[in-house]
Amino acid sequence: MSIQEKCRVLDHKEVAPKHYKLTLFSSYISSRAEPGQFVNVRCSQEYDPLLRRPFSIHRVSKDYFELLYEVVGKGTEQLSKQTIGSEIDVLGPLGSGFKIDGKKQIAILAGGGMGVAPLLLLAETLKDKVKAIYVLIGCNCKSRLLCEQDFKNVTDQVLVSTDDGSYGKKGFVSDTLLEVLNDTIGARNLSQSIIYACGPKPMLKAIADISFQKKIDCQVSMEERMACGIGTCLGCVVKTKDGYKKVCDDGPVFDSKEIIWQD
Amino acid sequence: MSIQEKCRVLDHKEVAPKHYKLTLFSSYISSRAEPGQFVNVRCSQEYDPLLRRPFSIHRVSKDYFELLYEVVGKGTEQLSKQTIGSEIDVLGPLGSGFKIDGKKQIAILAGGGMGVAPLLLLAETLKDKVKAIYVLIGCNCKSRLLCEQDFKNVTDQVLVSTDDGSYGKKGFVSDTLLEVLNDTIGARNLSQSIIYACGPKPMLKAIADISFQKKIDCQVSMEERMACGIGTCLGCVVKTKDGYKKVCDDGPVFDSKEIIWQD
Amino acid sequence: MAGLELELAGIKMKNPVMVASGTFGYGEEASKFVELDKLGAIVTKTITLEPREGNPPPRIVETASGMLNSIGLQNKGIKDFIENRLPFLAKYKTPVIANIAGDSAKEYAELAKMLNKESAVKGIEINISCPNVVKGGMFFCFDPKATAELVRLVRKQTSLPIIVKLSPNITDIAAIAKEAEAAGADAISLINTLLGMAIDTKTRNSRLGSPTGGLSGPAIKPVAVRMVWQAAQAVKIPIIGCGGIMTGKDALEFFLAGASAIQVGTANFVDTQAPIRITEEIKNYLAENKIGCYKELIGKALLT
Amino acid sequence: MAGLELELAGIKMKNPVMVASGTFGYGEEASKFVELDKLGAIVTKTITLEPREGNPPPRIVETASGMLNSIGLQNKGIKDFIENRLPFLAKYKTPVIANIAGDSAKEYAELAKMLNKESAVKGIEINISCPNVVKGGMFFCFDPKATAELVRLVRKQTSLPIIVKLSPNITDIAAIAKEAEAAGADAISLINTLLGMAIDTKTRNSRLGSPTGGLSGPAIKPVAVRMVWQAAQAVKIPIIGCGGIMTGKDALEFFLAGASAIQVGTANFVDTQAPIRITEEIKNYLAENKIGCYKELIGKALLT
Ligand SMILES: Cc1cc2nc3c(=O)[nH]c(=O)nc-3n(C[C@H](O)[C@H](O)[C@H](O)COP(=O)(O)OP(=O)(O)OC[C@H]3O[C@@H](n4cnc5c(N)ncnc54)[C@H](O)[C@@H]3O)c2cc1C
Ligand SMILES: Cc1cc2nc3c(=O)[nH]c(=O)nc-3n(C[C@H](O)[C@H](O)[C@H](O)COP(=O)(O)OP(=O)(O)OC[C@H]3O[C@@H](n4cnc5c(N)ncnc54)[C@H](O)[C@@H]3O)c2cc1C
Ligand SMILES: Cc1cc2nc3c(=O)[nH]c(=O)nc-3n(C[C@H](O)[C@H](O)[C@H](O)COP(=O)(O)O)c2cc1C
Ligand SMILES: Cc1cc2nc3c(=O)[nH]c(=O)nc-3n(C[C@H](O)[C@H](O)[C@H](O)COP(=O)(O)O)c2cc1C
Ligand code: FES
Ligand code: FES
Repeated sequence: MSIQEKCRVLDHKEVAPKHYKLTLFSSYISSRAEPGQFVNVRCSQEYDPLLRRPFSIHRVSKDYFELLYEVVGKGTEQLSKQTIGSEIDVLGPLGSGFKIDGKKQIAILAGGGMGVAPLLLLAETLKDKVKAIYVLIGCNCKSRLLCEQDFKNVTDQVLVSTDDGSYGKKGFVSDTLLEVLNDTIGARNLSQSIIYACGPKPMLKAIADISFQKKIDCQVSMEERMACGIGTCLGCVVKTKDGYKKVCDDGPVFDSKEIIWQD
Repeated sequence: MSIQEKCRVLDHKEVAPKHYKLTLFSSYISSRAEPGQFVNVRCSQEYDPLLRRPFSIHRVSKDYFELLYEVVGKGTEQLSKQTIGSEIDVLGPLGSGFKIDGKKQIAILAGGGMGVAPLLLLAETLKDKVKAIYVLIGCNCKSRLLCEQDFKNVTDQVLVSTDDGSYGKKGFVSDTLLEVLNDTIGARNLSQSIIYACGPKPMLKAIADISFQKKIDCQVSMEERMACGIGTCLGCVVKTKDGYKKVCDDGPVFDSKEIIWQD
Repeated sequence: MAGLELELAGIKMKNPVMVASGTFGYGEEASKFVELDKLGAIVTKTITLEPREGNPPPRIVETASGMLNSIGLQNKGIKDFIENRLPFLAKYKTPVIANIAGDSAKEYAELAKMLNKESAVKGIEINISCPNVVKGGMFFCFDPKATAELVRLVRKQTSLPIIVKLSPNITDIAAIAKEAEAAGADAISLINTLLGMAIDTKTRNSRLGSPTGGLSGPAIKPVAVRMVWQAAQAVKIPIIGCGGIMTGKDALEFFLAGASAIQVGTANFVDTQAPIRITEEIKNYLAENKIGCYKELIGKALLT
Repeated sequence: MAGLELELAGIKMKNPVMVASGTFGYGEEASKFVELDKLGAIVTKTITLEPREGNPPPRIVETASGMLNSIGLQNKGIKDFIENRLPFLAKYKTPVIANIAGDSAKEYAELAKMLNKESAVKGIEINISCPNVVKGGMFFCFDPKATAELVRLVRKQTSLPIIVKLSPNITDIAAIAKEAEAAGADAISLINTLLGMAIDTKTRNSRLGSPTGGLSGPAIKPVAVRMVWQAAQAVKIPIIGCGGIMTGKDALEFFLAGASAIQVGTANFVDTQAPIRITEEIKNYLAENKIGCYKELIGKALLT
């Protein structure tokens, strides 16, 4: 179950240029949140911007949860101005998150850009449940790298790539993924492995392609413009083999084989 | 001449419940501002609220000026959240203010509610120019009384009335005015006297009536909904004996005899 | 709630605050957040004869104080509604109004006939913002005569109250309201969305999956209030006002303009509690102003 | 400015960013803030034959991301314009477009005739959102035939370029655009304000001095872009886009939708530098995207 609740801001800080970590008090949401779920946040009290904005649940504690977000427009701009102690109207936890399959002992988490946001909660949740966790982080350049240390606290296998080579390997997350699958995990272990991916669509598509070729399970967290966030407006659909499905409700996490990848 | 300028917030504090004093840096505006003039302030960066909001120039110093305002809606609400050091987009100084007539040696300043805002600058400007200044302040109740001490620093004759009698005399500013005219100034001195009034329309009308009966000069600062604030949109008109006139441009200060007082 | 009950075109409601078509699904998802029994009525997402896939995404784009949508009547068809959606709604006391659309007057009539048998359905709202394929894609809502014909056909197939939902994208709302009334409509609701467009300057493409979409939200409220007022001067049947209602005060504007009830649309996305909060706010206004019943306000704006 | 010059219906402009009628007076007040020579063109406040008092205040009310106005064509008449306003504008290089309105086609024609002699006037914009007293108060803008007749009459009286300014309060913008074109208009501009209303729940009265007003600002932009696009499909004469333009990006949306130039209205109230800033923002977009001339964008939205 989910709730619409005014959550107090416990902490709010800029963790990188234009990137903020927001800690909100809610025992309801924090006790129910599952990795891959999100909250729909009212960023303004006025009518511009009007709609809520969806953000992945980044991390949870007993009584609070964290969001990690980038300022990209009006909504996130206004959100970034919320001070500690103020209250923010939050709807959550929403959506159907990553499905954890007890049989898969090797988890590969692939995050591009802000896509790392839901993966930290996933990594922390998986920590005691699987044998190995590989975290593949990709971003444009070093200055936009997020959460490296947080992931390192969970696993030794944190592999960073940057588009411009300014840190880690030069290249895309999908390149790193191929390498890991081929060189580290190896063909024998693929059936025990599972990929969890979140990031821009082209990255997800590339990863879905790889998972298809390698016959390895893969779950992707999709993004689409939302209005309601709770499944009533039919605004946030993605094309799947069973027709349009709602990102907010049927997803955001889908089996990569379900999605019809268009350009 | 006037300017559109980003002014830095030097100070911003709540001086009474929901009432704020805002100090803005601008040598341009502060060096040109005349009593009764106003500035048109952009309260939000988004489109809701969209239009600027007009505020009287409350006080000026060499490099900065002050506004005194009450939070009554969206615009003032957002304005009240501006922090020290931030920049606010201001258009000003605007309008035609109080005309100071060297021959009138007795100045009676009558302010109702927020109407005191422009009167402080007027009082401070008149201080060395006239023989006597009477300041008549009216408000609903004691908790909404503004600037009493500021006016007392200019003149000994500060007369407060409250609608509910919780402070000063019980009654309206216009009642106090009649008393002052009859009992203190006296018929002989009326031709040397002038009334400057700012406040809600019913108060201005009552004062205009008194000034008419007593044949005493009276200038009133009018309010009307504004869009441009600079005379282009024809939005802010009041009915005068010469047809509609613009509050932002021809006013806000008018000779009380010019106005056609309607209900 | 005292002072808020009404009977609109024969439909009994405990308050005049309904949820608008397409903004509340068929109630099931929303019921996790909203106490359905507190709503005046639930208007369903538009139902068509056959299932419809809807438009390609993106289907939502935010605009200044509003949003464009191009959902495109995605729904699983009338059979699915009756078999799988209606039973859930039937459990609640709140009246269900089924919103329908078709490509021809005949389709509308067929839908009405099927719904006529469903005791859980208390009224039919006809969405005429739909292209008339028979008339070569011309929209019903642009054509008073076609609208009247449609209403007459539907009237023959059902004894349920018929609400005709008008589009604002027309010159003369009063004329089409009159036609609907004359053809036998029991009420009209307005407004549906304003036709709008938003272009992405990077891709040069529509920011929606379709070229145009429907504009809703606070941005359109002044247009909606005006049209309710114009329609109210023209017809005697009750008017349901809709368009940008976010607060009780907004709702009161519509009552004063001539609406007998209102629908809350986009506001549901911003605040799941919007309809309930709005009902409370109306109640408080009545109490503060010592008004016994909200009906005393209907059409009582002091306008010439 | 390279890449921004244009000749619109024979009027040479250094950039495609004009100021919209009624939001810039006759330039004199605004000239204290805005460098008039940087504007593409100045469209005057509507001028009528005789002076008009305008509507009672309040004339302005803010709405969500927009505003309603009920100024009501307050102006001192054509003689005052020619004698007292035009000489000021004539000092600048920026073309002046005189916006006119009358109660009958004859009045429009008379105005056009008088302006035809004024060398400082480079074009005439016809505001047809005006009631046709001859036809019993029916608005010209609602009636394609009356509009066409009006344009034809005006055409006979002037060799100046004629721009017809369309109202959005109609069903079929393309139809009226075509009529205007056929009748001899050199360009059309759209949109004028949407008819709207706002009611004060305290006084139960209109929040304006008149029952209704015109809605402008960002709230209406999606409707304006859509109508420009529809009109652009229908006519060959250039289209001037207007409605809620606040930024260069907004202007670009209109170009992509099919506008050859744009007008900035309400934005002037929010930012006196809006037209100049918007021009700069367009220039920057062109530079960033390596586009030589803004005209390459006109009508180039990838829409079906
Ligand atoms: C399920 C889900 C989870 C998300 N989790 C996070 C998160 O943890 N952290 C985070 O920073 N962001 C996350 N996002 C994206 C976030 O919702 C958007 O960045 C935010 O809505 C932008 O709002 P804005 O008003 O600042 O930008 P706007 O002014 O609305 O848009 C600015 C730019 O961002 C693009 N954009 C905005 N929203 C989206 C969207 N939903 N999908 C794709 N592009 C968009 C626009 O096209 C535009 O170019 C998530 C989105 C979804 C759907
Ligand atoms: C020349 C001039 C000088 C002013 N000086 C001051 C000042 O020094 N200090 C101060 O606090 N206020 C002053 N005002 C009033 C101030 O402009 C309004 O309070 C402000 O615009 C309200 O904006 P808002 O968005 O907070 O309220 P809104 O949400 O716009 O309105 C809230 C309520 O206030 C009323 N209101 C808003 N604006 C006006 C207005 N212009 N005239 C009358 N009623 C209005 C509305 O009708 C509504 O009931 C002045 C107004 C004018 C015209
Ligand atoms: C996402 C969305 C979907 C809608 N779907 C429908 C629909 O299926 N049928 C219909 O008659 N109206 C539909 N509408 C229109 C609304 O019912 C309502 O008339 C309109 O949005 C104006 O009200 P609002 O501003 O309160 O949203 C939809 C509106 C939105 C925003
Ligand atoms: C205060 C005001 C006055 C206006 N007066 C006129 C006018 O006299 N003649 C006219 O053709 N349009 C007039 N308009 C309409 C504008 O020129 C423009 O078409 C409309 O406002 C939409 O553009 P915007 O959203 O950029 O303001 C006026 C608009 C406003 C806001
Ligand atoms: S956002 Fe409304 S259905 Fe997903
Ligand atoms: S506010 Fe525009 S003329 Fe005064």
